[in-house]
Amino acid sequence: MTTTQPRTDPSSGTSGPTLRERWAEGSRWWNARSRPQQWGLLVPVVVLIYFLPVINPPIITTEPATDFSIALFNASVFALIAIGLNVVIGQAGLLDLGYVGFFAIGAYTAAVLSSPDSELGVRFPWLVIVPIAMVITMISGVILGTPTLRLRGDYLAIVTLGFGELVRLLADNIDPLRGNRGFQNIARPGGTYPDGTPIFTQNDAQGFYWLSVTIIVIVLLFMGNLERSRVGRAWIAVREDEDAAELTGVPTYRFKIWAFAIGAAVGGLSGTLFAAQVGFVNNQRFDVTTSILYLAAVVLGGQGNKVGVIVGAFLVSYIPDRFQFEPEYRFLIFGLALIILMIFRPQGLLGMRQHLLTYGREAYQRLFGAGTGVAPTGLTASSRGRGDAVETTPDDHAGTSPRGGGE
Amino acid sequence: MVRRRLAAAGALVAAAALVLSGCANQGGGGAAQTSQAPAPAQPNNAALPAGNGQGKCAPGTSIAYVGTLAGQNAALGQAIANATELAVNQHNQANPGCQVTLVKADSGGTPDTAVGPTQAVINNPAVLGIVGLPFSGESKAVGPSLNAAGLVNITPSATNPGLTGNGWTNFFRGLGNDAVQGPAAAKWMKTKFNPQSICVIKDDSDYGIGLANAVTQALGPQVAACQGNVKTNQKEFSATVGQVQQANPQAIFYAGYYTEAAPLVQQLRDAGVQAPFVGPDGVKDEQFVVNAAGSANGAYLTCPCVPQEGFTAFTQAYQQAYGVAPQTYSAEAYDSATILLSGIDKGANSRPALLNYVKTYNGQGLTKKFQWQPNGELSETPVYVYRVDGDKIVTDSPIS
Amino acid sequence: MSEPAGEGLLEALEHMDTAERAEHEAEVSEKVAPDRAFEVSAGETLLAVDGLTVRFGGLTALDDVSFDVRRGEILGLIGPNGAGKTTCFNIVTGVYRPTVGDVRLEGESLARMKRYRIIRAGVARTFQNIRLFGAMTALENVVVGADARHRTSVPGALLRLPRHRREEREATEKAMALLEFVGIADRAADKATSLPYGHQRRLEIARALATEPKLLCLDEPAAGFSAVEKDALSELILKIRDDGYTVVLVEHDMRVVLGVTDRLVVLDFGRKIADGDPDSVRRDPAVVAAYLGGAVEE
Amino acid sequence: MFLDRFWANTINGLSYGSIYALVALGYTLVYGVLQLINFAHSEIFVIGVFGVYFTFLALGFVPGATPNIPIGGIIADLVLAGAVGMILAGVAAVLLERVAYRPLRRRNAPRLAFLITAIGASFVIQQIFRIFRGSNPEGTIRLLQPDPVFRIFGAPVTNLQIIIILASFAMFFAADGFVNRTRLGRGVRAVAQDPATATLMGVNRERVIMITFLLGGLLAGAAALFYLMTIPQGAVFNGGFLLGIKAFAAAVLGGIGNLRGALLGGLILGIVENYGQSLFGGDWRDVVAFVLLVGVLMFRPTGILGESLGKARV
Repeated sequence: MTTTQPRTDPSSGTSGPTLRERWAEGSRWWNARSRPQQWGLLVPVVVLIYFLPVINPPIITTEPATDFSIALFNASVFALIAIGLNVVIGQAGLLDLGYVGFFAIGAYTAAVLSSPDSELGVRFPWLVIVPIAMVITMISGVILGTPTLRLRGDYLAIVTLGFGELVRLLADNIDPLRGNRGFQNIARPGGTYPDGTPIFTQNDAQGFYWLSVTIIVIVLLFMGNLERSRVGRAWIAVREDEDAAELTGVPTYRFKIWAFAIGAAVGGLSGTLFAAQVGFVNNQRFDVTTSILYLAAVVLGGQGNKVGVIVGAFLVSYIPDRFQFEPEYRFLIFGLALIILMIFRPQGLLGMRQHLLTYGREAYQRLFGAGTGVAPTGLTASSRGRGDAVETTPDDHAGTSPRGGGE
Repeated sequence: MVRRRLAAAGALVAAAALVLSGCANQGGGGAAQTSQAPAPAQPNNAALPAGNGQGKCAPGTSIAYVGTLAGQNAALGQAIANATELAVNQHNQANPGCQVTLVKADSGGTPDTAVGPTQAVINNPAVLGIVGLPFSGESKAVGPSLNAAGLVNITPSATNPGLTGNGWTNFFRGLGNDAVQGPAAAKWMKTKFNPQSICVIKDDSDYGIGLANAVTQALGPQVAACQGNVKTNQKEFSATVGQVQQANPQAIFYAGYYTEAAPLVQQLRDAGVQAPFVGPDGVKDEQFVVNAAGSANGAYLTCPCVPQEGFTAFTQAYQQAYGVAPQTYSAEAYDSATILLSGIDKGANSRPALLNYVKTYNGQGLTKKFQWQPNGELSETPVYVYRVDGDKIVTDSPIS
Repeated sequence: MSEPAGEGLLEALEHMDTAERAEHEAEVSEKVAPDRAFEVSAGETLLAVDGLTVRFGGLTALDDVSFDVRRGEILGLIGPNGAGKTTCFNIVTGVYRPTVGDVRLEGESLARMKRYRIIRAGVARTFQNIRLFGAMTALENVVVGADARHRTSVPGALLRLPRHRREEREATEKAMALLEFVGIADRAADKATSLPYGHQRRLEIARALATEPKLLCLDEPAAGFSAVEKDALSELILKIRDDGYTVVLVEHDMRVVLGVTDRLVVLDFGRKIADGDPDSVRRDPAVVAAYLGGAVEE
Repeated sequence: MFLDRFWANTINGLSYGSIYALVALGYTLVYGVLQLINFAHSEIFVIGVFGVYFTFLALGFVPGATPNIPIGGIIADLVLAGAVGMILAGVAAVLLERVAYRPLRRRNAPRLAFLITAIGASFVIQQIFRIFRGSNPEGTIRLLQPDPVFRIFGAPVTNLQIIIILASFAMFFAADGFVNRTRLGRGVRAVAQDPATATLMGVNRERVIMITFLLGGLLAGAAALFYLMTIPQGAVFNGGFLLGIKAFAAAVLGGIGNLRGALLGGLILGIVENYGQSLFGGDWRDVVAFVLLVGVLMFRPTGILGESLGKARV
């Protein structure tokens, strides 16, 4: 049904389409579909994801060692974090090594606003906590971003690493945050099954899993809108070449702050989800290693690819849980998996992939006729992301000091 | 030129590697325990896992150890898991009619990693009772779901008083809590040193903070004016040493675990601070003496645990099975497992039955007499003081 | 944008007759330069460079240079290597701030303006070595240029408000027209990195035009071109000027410069040594000396 | 309280700072040459620590009380243990580069992939030590009892501190001399500034990278000896992580890629950390370190002495 592009050479007949060509062909077909059609085709996949804990498939399940719905819930929270971090790293290209700070702020907000241990003595319902937590993390994202976003590349990474550590250490030392003792029975969303048992409990994480998958679908829709707009284009432009973006009229500083704020909000949201399910928050989990694990999920999945980072997040959260039965070796296996995966798929499993035009499909089809799709960028790592050898030396006239231009 | 140097380096490394591999076995290991002070002999009527050998139970009946195996402070969890396993093995050898299986779940030692494995154990219907969870933090996190499942659990080591304040009906503590050990230690220090000032230094764990508060209240504000804070995994304590030198106290009470207590006492002694060093049960461990590089000599250790020198049978069986002497809380874990196993032998084949059995249990274990109040606290909690003499921990006197 | 009738525009173009083609061309140029102020008063000053001095540490790259650019003309900025052409070009386009002196566009000083505001004020530029957004398609690159004029921000895009949709539609159509205008419409869907060198140069020009500039600055656009491509480029530059844009051209290739520019400013060692129409400047002894070396009368 | 302990804190800070500095040198060298944040360097340090510890065991020392052997014997044992620690750490660093980073460089992987591999490698090394040596710190073996040799303004300066500070400065000058004055050192600087051109000029890039990692590992091994002398309870699988991050902060503080910067950054971090600790209390030590880092970077991103070797990847 697809009309080949007028100028691509006909695929070589002899060896038959290689895997890469078949993948590109499939992607071209997929991209020719309109966005509602794409979502329509995805429904069966989403339904399967919803029922995963119920089916409890034999090999995949982590059952004897860890409860499968809890493992799935942890993976889904990880996926939500990865989507948020993907905005900062995958789209805007800002290397953030302290992202766990926002997750911690979200979790602590939920704890302080609802746990009986908190000195505020209030117990907000969970649905009220989520927007408050997102606003607080957005503000902290802007507070962190405003001074630091003048820095670029590795310097930004180092300052954000410092920020993440500071949040953890402050959680340790500020008495009201109760350091290691932490906060107990944090508010959970209400709602009961028809037979009266509460949906959202600590031991049965199925309800929570469905809630977080629903949130992921909503966040993906919003991210899709942002991607196909001036905002998404500005981010990719900043990632590809910040100076050229500025000199093409993109207010880079403002959009970098927006990227931080949105990433922080999603981080805060996943913090509240985590706090609600476990029902207990203390300072033990918010360290640099966790930040870098989030980074691993984004890089493993393929930076700049919303669906890819979900797959990456699932792997990073699932592998240690899956090898729970082998407690001695699970982190060793995890470390080896990271090294091996990076050697064979440095640009990530699914590679970069984004569509930046709301009416891109119609435009291409108006030019080339119906049924045209655009081969995804997934197959080619962006020029900017290449290793140091091929990096095009920046035009020395437009100096790229760490200070950079912008407001 | 470089090639030659690298070759030479390679040879040296090979030689060094040879030397090292020869002896990289499990070096060290404390000297065997030899009893010195007049410790009570192993109580002759102590219940043992073997029971009367007539135990009957359905195949597949199991009890579980839920606690850290590979995560933080894994050594503490390992000591409890080993003692539980030893009890189960001894029980199975003695009771052909009732083979109990031990399920081990690695909680990772932190609240959020404990939820998954604990839930898996709850979902495993064969498990009737749990020995665990070792730490107060993770116990707080999973307490509600264990209580909802009605699965009885006896913790051999979590001493935070708050755990029994949540109205859980299935939670039992196999040893005295901080609210018992704290005042007892304070009273003993007052009589022993008649101090104007004692420095109470605590780490940032549930255990440390809970115990420090109990001791500070018992000592009174002016005696315990000097307060110090350290962090878990902290290794350099010059600030705390400086604070102690400034206060020049008659004694120093450290509320925390031995991993931090050892370097602290060593740096205190190096800086010339000679005030007696007192630590709780978290510090009473072979490794404390070894890691303090000789500075632990003369330190006092309070512990709601009965001296282990008495029950040589358990110590030898543990040493023989695991090559290491039993550590803190091993004996308490052994007793807890024995109680669960004896319940199963007496026909408790369901969770409510075993829960009820433990609730009404009244018997003598290795470490103490086990009888619980409704909220899960032991009715009788002996507290002993031990002393580091050279490189061994010896019994000093009972103080409860 | 009506759903295409199955057959693409490009195929349709092949078998259009001249009337339909002319009408289509008009439609394209309407989109490319919609609201240009066409009443070109004779030589009214668009951009004024006034007493410009730039020092990098000890080095004085530009020394008290002044010239102006008149609306609707193509000004050539030439000089031997190291004369300060590119530094001057970078000051005008906001890459550097002047140490002394000022640059005014329609009377408004650009010296202290933020880079993206300078673009919004109406100055657009291309780069000596191409700096396109590699991971984007050609069409997306041009739409980024068009975004310079847009107001939509995160809330608008998140909820796809009417203004966002309108701006998106306009930008996509304008970008398609611009790709056709510079002659690379057939590569609209390809990644910028996969385009041949010549096309990438034209794409940069299209992206610059997308910001609806008053002044288009071209930084050695003919570098690396063959003779045929140079002629085509000159033709394009003239077409841009005829569409109402003012162009500043920094270029080494004298054949292109002389074939296209209305006026020349010559720089040497950071000082302006000549300013006038191409023929008189060519014969100016100072310029000849600057280029060919030999005694330079101070 | 703060003032009368000022000099004690300063000296203590200097001895700690020099340990940070030696580890920071490893980070700075690798970043200078490859623009790579080598997170696994803290585990190379841990390999050095275990190397020193096993040499003590091999020399017959048993964990527990501090033996009293004539000073000559102790110095010889310390030097041998230090040498083994340095060599093991050096070889491990080269192996790490060969196994984890080289395949990525061959495939021109994006720089984030290097970060993930680095964290993967640090997981692997940590877990190997945890599986074989358990998760508890090794028994304490201390050869040298610290006792004051002289006093500055009343603050005792122990023999331990003197040895560590002097030996670290000696190590630093050796490394600085190597990079700035030898032919190989020129190769390192050339590859740092412009790898492509350096290779054209006949510099064997792979060998320079190997030497950079080797040098970083040797220095980390030396730091390991001094660390184990100061904190005998330091031999544990995750002992290196926080120290590694702080040493990296010191490297950035001094100016990433700048050897003298790493030394200065390390000393400053050590001293300021001690001041902060005595001012605000023991548990504020790490907070002070990171506030200092973020503060300096905000106002002077290229660090105190500015970038050298290669430019930071911006």
